[in-house]
Amino acid sequence: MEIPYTVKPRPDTGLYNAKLGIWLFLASEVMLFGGLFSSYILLRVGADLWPHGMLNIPIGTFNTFVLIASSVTVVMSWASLKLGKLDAFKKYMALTILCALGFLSVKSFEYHAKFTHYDVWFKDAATAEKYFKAAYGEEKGVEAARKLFVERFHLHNTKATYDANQVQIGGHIEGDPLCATLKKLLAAKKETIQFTPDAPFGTHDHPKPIEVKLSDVIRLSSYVPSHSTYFAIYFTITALHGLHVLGGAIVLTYFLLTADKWWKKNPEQLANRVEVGGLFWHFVDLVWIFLFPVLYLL
Amino acid sequence: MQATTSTHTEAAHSHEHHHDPGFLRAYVFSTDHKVIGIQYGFTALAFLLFGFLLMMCMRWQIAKPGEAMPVVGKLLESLLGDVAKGGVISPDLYNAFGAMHGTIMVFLAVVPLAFAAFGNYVVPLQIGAVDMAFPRVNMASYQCFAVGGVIMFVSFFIPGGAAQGGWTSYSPLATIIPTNGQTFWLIGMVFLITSSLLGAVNFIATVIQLRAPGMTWLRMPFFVWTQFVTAFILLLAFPPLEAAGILQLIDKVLGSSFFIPTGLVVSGKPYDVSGGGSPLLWQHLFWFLGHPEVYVLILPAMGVVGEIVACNTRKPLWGYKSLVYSVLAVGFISFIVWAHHMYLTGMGTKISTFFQTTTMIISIPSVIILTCLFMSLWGGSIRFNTPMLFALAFLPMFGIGGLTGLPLGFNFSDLHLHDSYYVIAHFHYVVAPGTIFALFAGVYFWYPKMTGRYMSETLGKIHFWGSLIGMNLVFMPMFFQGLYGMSRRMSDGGATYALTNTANEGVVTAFTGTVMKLNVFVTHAAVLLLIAQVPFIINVFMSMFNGRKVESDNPWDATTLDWQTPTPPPHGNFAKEIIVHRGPYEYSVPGHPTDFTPQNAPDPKAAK
Amino acid sequence: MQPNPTFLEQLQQGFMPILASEHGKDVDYFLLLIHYLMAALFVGWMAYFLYALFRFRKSANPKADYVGAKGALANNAEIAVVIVEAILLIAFAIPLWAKAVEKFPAEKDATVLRLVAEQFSWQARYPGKDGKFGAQDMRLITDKNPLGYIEKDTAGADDRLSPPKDIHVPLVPVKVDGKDTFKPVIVHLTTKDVIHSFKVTAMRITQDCMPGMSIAVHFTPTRVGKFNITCAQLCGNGHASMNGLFVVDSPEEYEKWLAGKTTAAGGAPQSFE
Amino acid sequence: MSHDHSHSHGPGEACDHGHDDHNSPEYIQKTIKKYMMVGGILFGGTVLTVGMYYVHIPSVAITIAVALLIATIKAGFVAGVFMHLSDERKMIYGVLACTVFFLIGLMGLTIWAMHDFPFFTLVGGKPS
Ligand code: HEA
Ligand code: HEA
Ligand code: CUA
Ligand SMILES: [Cu+2]
Repeated sequence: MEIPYTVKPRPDTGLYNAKLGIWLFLASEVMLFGGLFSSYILLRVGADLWPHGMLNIPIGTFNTFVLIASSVTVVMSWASLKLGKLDAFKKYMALTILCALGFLSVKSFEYHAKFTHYDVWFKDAATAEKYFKAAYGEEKGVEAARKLFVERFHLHNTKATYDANQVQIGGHIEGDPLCATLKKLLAAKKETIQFTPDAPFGTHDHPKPIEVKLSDVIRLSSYVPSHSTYFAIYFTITALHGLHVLGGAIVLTYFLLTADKWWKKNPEQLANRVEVGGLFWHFVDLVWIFLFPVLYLL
Repeated sequence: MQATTSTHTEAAHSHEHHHDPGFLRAYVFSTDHKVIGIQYGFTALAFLLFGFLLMMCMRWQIAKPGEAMPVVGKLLESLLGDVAKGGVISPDLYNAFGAMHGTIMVFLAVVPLAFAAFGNYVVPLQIGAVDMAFPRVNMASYQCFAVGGVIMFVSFFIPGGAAQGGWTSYSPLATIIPTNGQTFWLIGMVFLITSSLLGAVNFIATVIQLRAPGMTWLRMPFFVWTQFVTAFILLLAFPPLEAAGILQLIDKVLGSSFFIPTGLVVSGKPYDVSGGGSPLLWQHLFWFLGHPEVYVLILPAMGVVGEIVACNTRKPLWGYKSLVYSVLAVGFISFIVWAHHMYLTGMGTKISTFFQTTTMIISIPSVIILTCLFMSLWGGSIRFNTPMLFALAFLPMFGIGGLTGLPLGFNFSDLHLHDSYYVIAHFHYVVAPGTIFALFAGVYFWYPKMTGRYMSETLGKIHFWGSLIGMNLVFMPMFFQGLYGMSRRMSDGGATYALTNTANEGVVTAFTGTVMKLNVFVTHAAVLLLIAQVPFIINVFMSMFNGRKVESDNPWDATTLDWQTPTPPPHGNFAKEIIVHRGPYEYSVPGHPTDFTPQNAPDPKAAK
Repeated sequence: MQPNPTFLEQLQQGFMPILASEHGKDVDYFLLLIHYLMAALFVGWMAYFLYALFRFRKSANPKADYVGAKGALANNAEIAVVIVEAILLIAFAIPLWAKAVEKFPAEKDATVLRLVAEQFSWQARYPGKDGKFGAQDMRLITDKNPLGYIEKDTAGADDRLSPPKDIHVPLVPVKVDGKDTFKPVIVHLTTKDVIHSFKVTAMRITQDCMPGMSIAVHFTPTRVGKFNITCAQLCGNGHASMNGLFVVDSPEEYEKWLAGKTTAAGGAPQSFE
Repeated sequence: MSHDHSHSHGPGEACDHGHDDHNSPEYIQKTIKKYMMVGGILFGGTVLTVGMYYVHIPSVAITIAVALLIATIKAGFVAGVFMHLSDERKMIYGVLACTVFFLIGLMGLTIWAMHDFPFFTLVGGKPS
């Protein structure tokens, strides 16, 4: 005996099995991302300092557009099937998959940029001051560093205050190493590093590289999860989302490749599969719609 | 009955048309819900025994702190190395066994047995479906479970051993312990959770979509209802734990600080992480699953008991509708009581009042369920076979466990009882003589359907009385120990606090001889309990070959659809199309020739 | 001090450890009430259960009754449970909690100490005459400065440090609203590393020590004596041995004990012996 | 959860929606227009949110509220139109209603619990 309602809907529920299945699965996904969003809120509310503007907004916006476009194309590919246009389906589906790949490659460039960008914390306020002056100039140096710090954490908006003990300087290490840490650098018998500080607030010109003695440093971290809870939650949620994009793309590719076969065998079932895959795809888009403002803008 | 035997031969006949799928397809990579159910069942039983054996090692150490374990100690030393030096279970090993006992019992034994095994085998049969809605997802679910189980099992043998942070894995402890056990635990959990989620999707879809014609919601057997609600709990409560597990994994592997606050000093050195996290966040996410999870452990058990009680009292379940609504209510409320595990983390008064209130509210549907089951006995014609004995014993045992949840549910009394053996006794009464008895009952009950043979009644009764006495001797004394202030998770069984410890001279609350003697007593009782399982193991395996053959497809004269199939049910389950005409428990219907009217028996009035 | 009571004697005192705090009386009373309720339900249902099993066994009742029990008994039992639970909650649990746990005494009227848990020990800091604790910074922790006190802070100059695992408080009789009682104790709990839990069974008090937080508890000791501090939260392989002594002294003995303790933050902790 | 179906129909009986209309080419043609429109709205919403960031509204609270509002509206369109939720079967509404209930429980109660926490935290090891 065959399992019923795999293609045709069951009359009293009006659903075919897979459609109910995917919605149940999405319900659990809602709880998964809900748990992560709750964590985000609690970490953020509990934090004294929560950074701001750490991500590249134009790139993020671009990726948002890419995902939205892919949502439109995937629903169009389903509609094409319903209209009996297999070729249009293929075209739209291919576009969707292209969008997915585009999204992922942009995301990996973003990730790479973070892994090679560093913050350095100095052992005390006096030492920090010395390096600020070296980086941004004798007179304006401290002020410029302070400004960067205040802007990053929106200090004018929080109860927390500028704490010279906590100040850090951001920038690149010579040779752009990936995910270096103080421990790794010391293990490589380094005593100093060439460090290119970030441009002062509101400009785009990097100052000249300065030489930083590692013995003056108490902490050095690239923008990886261990850098701060902000980056930790950013990477966790976006990576999980990225995995969903990847998984979705694989499934949609499979639908595209086997479309001819299914079209001959059972066009309605093909349409159902695409609908179900599309539901998942829209959900991934929907998550991003929240992620983008929450992580990039707020 | 003649009718059913004839379907039997019919099925045997139609069976010949099936081509032989080969051993691997038939038993290892099967997509048949019955095979998957049996796979789950055996794996889960093996883990159940394994979890018990871990506990026996721990019980030895509790009774004889610092002494080498006879025989087994040597074995542990050769397998695990220094943590069991000289056959003594070190505190590290004790903690690892404790964490794994909890994890294995909950996630690898009871959930797979109660939900996945019985659910898989019985639910499609009871609703008249040919299989699960998504057979391949079903297979994937078992495979994820197996992988998770292997990861958990392997973690015992890695350097440093298995996870040591308790089954609750509270951060920062779980993160700070330098060994890799916790990493394995977390990865294993991600697999187990994924497995449960796949299973849950499948169960819900099956119940909604594949009910046979005429099987309306309120004609579903109580067991199906409990499984349905359990699946919903799993579907919606597990993902936040999965999220938490991922976060803790990242804390552990990539050095982030989701659950680690600023400014920790470990072993005299500042703990080198960014900080800024919150250990309470873990607890919230854990218990958001953790509490609904305990209902995942109990609801299917209640379902099994309901089926067996109805069948062996030969009368309808009393208050079927109240049972169904209570189960639904438990399902909903179980999501908003979780912080009663966190009363003493310093939470505010408003929030603890809220959670106390919801905790009291959730006990009400439990009371209703138990009451209905008790009242079902009235007016019955009770047959005391082995499944029924276990099902009956479930009732007072769950009652004791549930009732002792009440003092824990008020924060004022939890002030004294929190994290003591009182808690241990409370929940073991629910899960061990409660759930496990129900599961035993289920095994004895459905065994004839699965194999075509009965299990031995004699061995069954020895197993029952040994287990009933053993369980009570094990867990009852723990209430007293808990009241006296004995804390849980103590690798020396509280010897540090005993009067015999010279450092405690003159300490008025040091443990007296009685408290310490109870430790030894409990351990002896646990040995008795272990011995009482031997007849069961023999019974399970021997009866497959020389158990008494069933004389019909419906050996217990039951009404539900699972008994209206050939024995054992073939691929596709039913010999002919099933149409349901009535509710699930039409026993002793006045005027009916037999004392049971199967759900699919044609309506006598319509026949006229 | 306490002879070794038999199981029976312990049963008679409710198998509870010696009671030594004011609110503990309420805890014990409340526990007793709940257990009465539980016992009543248990005995009632068991009697019914055994009777039903006996009366309706197959040999005595070969033909089952389709309808079975008629409602009233069960419904009444359910309603009774609900009412009793509601009473326990509203009339006892919530107000008792509010009275015993929420309302803190003023710090000036209490013995105040800051208790720091770590793997696997307890150590307390007393604020001294000025009643003020010196400022603290976890980053300064060394062997010599186990609690990370900032030496420059003058408020900490007269603070005193207990030896590890040996915490004392005085039993000072006072009058509150004309009633004879004792001076309450306020304990500020913190931990250096993982979660621990401060449990003194004689005081009927348990409180987790959460990393990154300082949580206060208060209680009023009512008798002198040496009591055990138990760590009630799994905290690593030394969890079982993370005990400590909570000693309630007469005021004179307390002063004597305190006088011998180091003051400066830099003072090495005295060893236990 | 689903008791609204307590007297469910057997298969073969009429279902609660005129299902066939939804599959007719005319209907699909109409929906395609809708999809394009929603695509446009989503683009517009994104532009609006990003624009707001560059304008820099002084109040953080308002920024967050508006950004989340726009995101919710966008999500509503995706779910309602792309995922056909505006026109779905009761069963799925039931599942989603449960999910929303539990999600609110999870988020609401944890956040409330954290806020009802009477004790201060140690920042950088110092009581703040
Ligand atoms: C299946 C498992 C299960 C079940 C069903 C329950 C049910 C309940 N539990 Fe339990 N609980 C656990 C498993 C379970 N629990 C576990 C595993 C822990 C420890 C976790 C850990 O820390 O490791 C725990 C811990 C735990 C705590 C935390 C204690 C602490 O750490 O300090 C609390 C506090 O509120 C609690 C309360 C309750 C309540 C009020 C119920 C209620 O739902 C009970 C309702 C039932 C009744 C009220 C019975 C009604 C019966 C009758 C009226 C008839 C009586 C008849 C006879 C006796 C013949 N439980
Ligand atoms: C479902 C859950 C479950 C079950 C069933 C059990 C069962 C048992 N548990 Fe467990 N226990 C926990 C869950 C469970 N436990 C948890 C969550 C903890 C807390 C862990 C922590 O602190 O983190 C705990 C802790 C715990 C402790 C406290 C340890 C401590 O705090 O230091 C103790 C002490 O005695 C204990 C004892 C027992 C005993 C004697 C049994 C017995 O009842 C076991 C009985 C077992 C059987 C009767 C098995 C029979 C099966 C077979 C014979 C299989 C046959 C096989 C085939 C046919 C193939 N348990
Ligand atoms: Cu400290 Cu347990
Ligand atoms: Cu609970």
